[in-house]
Amino acid sequence: MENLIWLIPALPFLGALLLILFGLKMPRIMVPVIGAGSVGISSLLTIFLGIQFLSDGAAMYVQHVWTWFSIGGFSPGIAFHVDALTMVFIFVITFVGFLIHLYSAEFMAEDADYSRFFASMNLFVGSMLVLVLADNLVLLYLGWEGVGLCSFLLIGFWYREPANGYAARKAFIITRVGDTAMAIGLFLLFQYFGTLNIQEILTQAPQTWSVGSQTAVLVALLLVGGAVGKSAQLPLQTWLPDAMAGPSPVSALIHAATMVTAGVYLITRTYVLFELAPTAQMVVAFIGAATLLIAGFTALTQNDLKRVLAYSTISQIGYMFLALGVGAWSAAVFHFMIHAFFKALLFLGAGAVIMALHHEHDMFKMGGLRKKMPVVFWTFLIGSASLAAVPLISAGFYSKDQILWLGLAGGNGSVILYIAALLGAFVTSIYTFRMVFITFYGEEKTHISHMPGFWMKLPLVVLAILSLLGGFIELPHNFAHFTLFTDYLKPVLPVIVIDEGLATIEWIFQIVAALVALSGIYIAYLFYLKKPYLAQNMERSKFAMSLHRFWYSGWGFDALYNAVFVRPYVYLSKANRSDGIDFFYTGLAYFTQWLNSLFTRTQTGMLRTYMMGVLVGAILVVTISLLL
Amino acid sequence: MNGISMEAGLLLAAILFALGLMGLLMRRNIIFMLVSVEIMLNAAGLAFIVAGMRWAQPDGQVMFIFILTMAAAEVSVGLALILQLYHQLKTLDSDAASRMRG
Amino acid sequence: MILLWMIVILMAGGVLAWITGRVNDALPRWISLLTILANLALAVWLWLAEPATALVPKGAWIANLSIAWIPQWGVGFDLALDGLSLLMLLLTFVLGFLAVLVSWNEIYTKVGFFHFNLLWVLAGITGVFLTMDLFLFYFFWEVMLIPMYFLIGIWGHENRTYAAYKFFIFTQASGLLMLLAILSLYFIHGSQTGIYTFNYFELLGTSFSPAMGMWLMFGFLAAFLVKLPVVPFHSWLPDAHSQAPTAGSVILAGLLLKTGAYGLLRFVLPLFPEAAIAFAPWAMLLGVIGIIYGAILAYSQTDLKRLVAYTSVSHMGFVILGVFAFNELALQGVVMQMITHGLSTGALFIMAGFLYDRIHTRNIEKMGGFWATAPKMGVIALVFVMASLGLPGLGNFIAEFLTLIGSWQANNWLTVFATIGVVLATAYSLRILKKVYYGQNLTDHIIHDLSGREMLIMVPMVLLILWLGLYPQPVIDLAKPSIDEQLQAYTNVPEDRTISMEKSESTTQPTDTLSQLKTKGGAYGLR
Amino acid sequence: MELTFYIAGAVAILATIMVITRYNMIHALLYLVVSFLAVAVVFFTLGAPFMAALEIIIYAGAIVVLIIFVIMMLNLSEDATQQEKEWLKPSIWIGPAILSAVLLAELIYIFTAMDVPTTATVPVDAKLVGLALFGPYMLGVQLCGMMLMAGIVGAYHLGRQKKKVTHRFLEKEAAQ
Repeated sequence: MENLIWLIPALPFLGALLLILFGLKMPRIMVPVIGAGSVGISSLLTIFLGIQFLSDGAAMYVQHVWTWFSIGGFSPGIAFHVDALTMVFIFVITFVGFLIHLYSAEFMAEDADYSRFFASMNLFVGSMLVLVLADNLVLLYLGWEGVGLCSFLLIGFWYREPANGYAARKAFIITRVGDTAMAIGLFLLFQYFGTLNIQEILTQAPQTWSVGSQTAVLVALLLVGGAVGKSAQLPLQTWLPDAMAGPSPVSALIHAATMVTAGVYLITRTYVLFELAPTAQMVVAFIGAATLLIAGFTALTQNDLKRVLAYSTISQIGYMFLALGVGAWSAAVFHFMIHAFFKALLFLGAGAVIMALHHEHDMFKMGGLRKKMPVVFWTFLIGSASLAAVPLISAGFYSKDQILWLGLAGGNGSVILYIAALLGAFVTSIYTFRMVFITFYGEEKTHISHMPGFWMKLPLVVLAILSLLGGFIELPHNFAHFTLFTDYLKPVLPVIVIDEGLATIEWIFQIVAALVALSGIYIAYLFYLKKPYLAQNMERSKFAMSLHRFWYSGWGFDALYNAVFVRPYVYLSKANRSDGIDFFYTGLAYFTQWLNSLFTRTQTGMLRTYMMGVLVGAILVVTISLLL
Repeated sequence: MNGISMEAGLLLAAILFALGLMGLLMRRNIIFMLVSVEIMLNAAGLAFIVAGMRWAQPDGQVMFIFILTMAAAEVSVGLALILQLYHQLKTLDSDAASRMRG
Repeated sequence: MILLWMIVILMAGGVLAWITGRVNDALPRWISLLTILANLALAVWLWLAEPATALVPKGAWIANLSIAWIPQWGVGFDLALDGLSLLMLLLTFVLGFLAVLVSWNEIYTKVGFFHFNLLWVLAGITGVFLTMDLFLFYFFWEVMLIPMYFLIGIWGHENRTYAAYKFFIFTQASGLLMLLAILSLYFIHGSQTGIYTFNYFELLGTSFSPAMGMWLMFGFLAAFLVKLPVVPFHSWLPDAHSQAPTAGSVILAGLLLKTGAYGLLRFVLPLFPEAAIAFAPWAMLLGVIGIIYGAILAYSQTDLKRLVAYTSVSHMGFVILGVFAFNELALQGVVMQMITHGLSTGALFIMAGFLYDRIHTRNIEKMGGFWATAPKMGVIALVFVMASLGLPGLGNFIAEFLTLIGSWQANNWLTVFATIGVVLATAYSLRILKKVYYGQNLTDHIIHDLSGREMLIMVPMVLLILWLGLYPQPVIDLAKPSIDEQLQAYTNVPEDRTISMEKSESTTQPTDTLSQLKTKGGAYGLR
Repeated sequence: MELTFYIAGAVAILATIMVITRYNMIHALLYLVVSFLAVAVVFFTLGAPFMAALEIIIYAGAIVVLIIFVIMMLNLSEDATQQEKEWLKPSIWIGPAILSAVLLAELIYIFTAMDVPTTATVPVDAKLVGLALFGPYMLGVQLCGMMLMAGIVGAYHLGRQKKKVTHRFLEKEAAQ
């Protein structure tokens, strides 16, 4: 089985290749068969691999397919490395990916570029698998950029709309900024270790650097640069909301479940470096905390259903970063998995709603869908409950509560982080249920045209079940000693040290978290369902209005970047369009012409003038040679 | 062996050369210009001969013979050109032939 | 001997094409196609036969040929082939092949003369890549210049005369400086050893005073940096590239620029190690300025070919950055960059040619939405746009990554700025895609998808760039011996330095007498 | 001998001055003959009698006669002398005269400032010259032959009187 690892990413690539080459000629029904089928087989392979992995107790599988290039001892390979961490990621990618492919088979059925869509999606799944399977950082970088490309292609999928093209370009360029930092990090790592093999670096790093060494901090920060770009964290978060221009399955797969969590994967994968660089780890935690708050408040004010979800994704990844920052590695990965389930579910549900309402994105033009689309409503509700971390019954509660708790009690935890996370949780439950109430309750405002069919409902239901039950594999310590997930990751990721003094009163914090989530839901209920005039009253005050505008614009980051980077650059480029340096050369040419016209005047045609010139020249030569 | 110093010979050559040059620049008549060129060539030949005598080598005289030949050829071609020029322009004014238009 | 044949075949094919062009338009096309294919076959055969010849203790050299040409002056007809040359030759013939195919439906006037020029440019380039005699090198350097001038000047676009002159004057003026340096090298070497020769191998060991070495290196650099081009000297390139016919642009971008890079590798590095080390930080700075300046200018161009031309400026910045990093990784990156840039930029120019064919404009403001009717073209354009922004999995990534990781070892800050250039590359590359293929088609033209001939051109390029991106090892192995050889002077630098310092003292003697000789011609001689 | 040299030199200088200042062309040419003869005497005093003979035969004889013939062919009127008078005004000749004087002064300075010990000249007889001419300078002699041939052909071609003007340099002027 471990010899077939290469097939897991290869199959989606093969699917993409087939679709690119023959997609326009093959019968339409074949397109989703190839597209979803290849990912499906991959996910089956992953499950078999997982079963074997769990049963034979090996620490890792490594498969070396071929040497990519080899120069003077530096030889990154096309080689795959599977351990417990990777297993989680490839499971989520292939399995959730497969479900989303199934969903898209119906969702995109009307689109003219059916095969292009599936080709890009397959290419994405392949690249994402390469990213997480790579055993060296160069190959990881390949996957990293590959998913960036696919994200670009899929955001700009409906390319006829210029805005989509801009959004796609923005996403690619902003993530590229982060990638650049990461690339520099790779150069630095190579300089110290002479290799970019992840495992070798992880074993050598503690011997080379002491804890808190400046180089280690620098490397870690550069890697964080890459991670914040890909995972849409502060300060590179602005691309993700615009990325919602892509079709909903794309948002579900790329911009919620998998690609945006690549940053989480990268940091987890190289956790040794972060343990050597506590400063960098601190930075990660605070980036996470700041992002989750900023994105949460922004989500409160959005009208576009998908933008709410986009900001909530940013916010949730902020939680993961916070967890990474405090050293709660497995908690971050756990939240990643649960988040993948419920956020994919929410996006797919949103997609179904949007499709039903003629591609209407504005929540305030929706409403009353509860009765009309029961399956979508209930699954969406389950997803929302998970997102808002409704206590006990939702998976989101278990994963988020763990982060909240460890944010306070973990080794690097602090009260500030805890309060930020708690405030975030409160805001999360408000905006989540604001979204639910506005979209599904109230009266119907737009006519429903298209009801989701079987292939769209199936993934919703499966994901809803996972969003409910996924949390029970990892329970809080004081419930029962049932920590399947942490135990499973123990060989790869160290277990976090918990402040023993606080451990006895953990139940207090759990109750606080539960109350916060429930009160958030109640406030949403109060403002948007029970007494809508409250919200309207609030909007009238001047302060609230400007605050609303500020939050609505995503805290002004877009405007800031436009003013500081984009516009000066474009201005500089436009101003120098005809290339200033060329003026020098044209000037030279004109100068030569001018000299020419000057010297032409000496050509009088008078013999005696010429002779005079010869004489003067002779005198000059003789004089000079006499003087020297 | 005689007592004439090289300086004296070269001085004579220089004076003749300068006079030829002056004539060349002063006159507008093209025949006078040709004559002045002859004077200059002659002066150059004189300088060669003086130098040859100084070192007791025949080379100076050889050079004079070459200059002589050259002067002869030059004069014949030059005069032919003057004839044509006069035929065309009806004047011997060198400034009249200042346009080079083919 | 096979090396001589390569050049002779091209030249003879050119003459034949010219002659038959008077009879028939199709004949020159077929003749050039077959000529180049024959050469390509020869080069591939050399490559495949290479493992056997590699065992010969000659080191890096796979084949060579040495015929006395003008023995009185020490000029020999010396050709030699090592891995680097072979790679460049393969690139030359592949791109030459494509250039003929591209002009198949584009050139209808003076077809014979066009192909004559095309083949002679290729012959000149082949010569430049093969020759091991500086005199001959200069000769071939000129041979590739003049036919190119005609290609631009006769078959170019609306502003062709200006572009052709500009190209000619820039390259010729810089070439003359190189000639000056070659001659000084010749005389210095001659006065030191008594052997007056232009032979590359003989001249390799020549040592100079530091100042002299610097000046001589600048002479060579002048030619190579203008050709490359490096930023203050780049302004001929956008004009020449945008005005040339498609085949001309492909050859200019794909091959002519590479001769500059090749010259840096082959001549500047081994001949002037001292001076190169002293100049390295400045050269790398020039490279970085080139990367960023080219990228900024590329962003705002509206002429598609001009845009691609500025991307060349940007990409060639990596070459000089890598060359002056003096380590194996960077040099492998440079070699890779030469090949992949040749392919990817060549392909982008060909795409621009295809678009010009269809809508008769190069202005991207007038394009848009072509994906709808030309998806194949879109996919291929996507591949090459991604190559140009350095997407991993395509050849350019390997090149840029190796160059940067190598130059990081030499200079951290400059590498950081060069890496930022990659972000700017993303901006301009995506702009091509967005302007041309995304959005709505605003023109009246319906853009047809690629024809069979066009696919025949593009598909091999896509395959090549993918192959170079996923399994570049054969290229790396082939280039390794020659790179090791070029780097020989740098492996034990401190030692070298002391030796040449001693030598430089002794070299002052002959130069002094030389300077006395010069003044003898003055008035003092009379006294 | 020395005295002869100085007298001949003085004559040559005076005669040359007269040449360049005459208004009448024939007068000037007569002075030119005197100048050439004087130079021939200088040659003789220097010990190069053969050269003196050549000077008289070719310069004073052939060349001057050739020029006189041409002047006769041109058939100049009295106006020509008048014309010369107008052309030779001080304002015209003063500039060249000064410049030439400067050059002359420099040449004289160079000759007199030489620190080479002044030794008297040594006569070289014609035999040695002949040997040199047909020995090391053989190529030069041949070239001279060719040049004379070219001169003759060129003079013939240029000097031909044609009914219609065909020379491309002058065609347009003639047409006006």
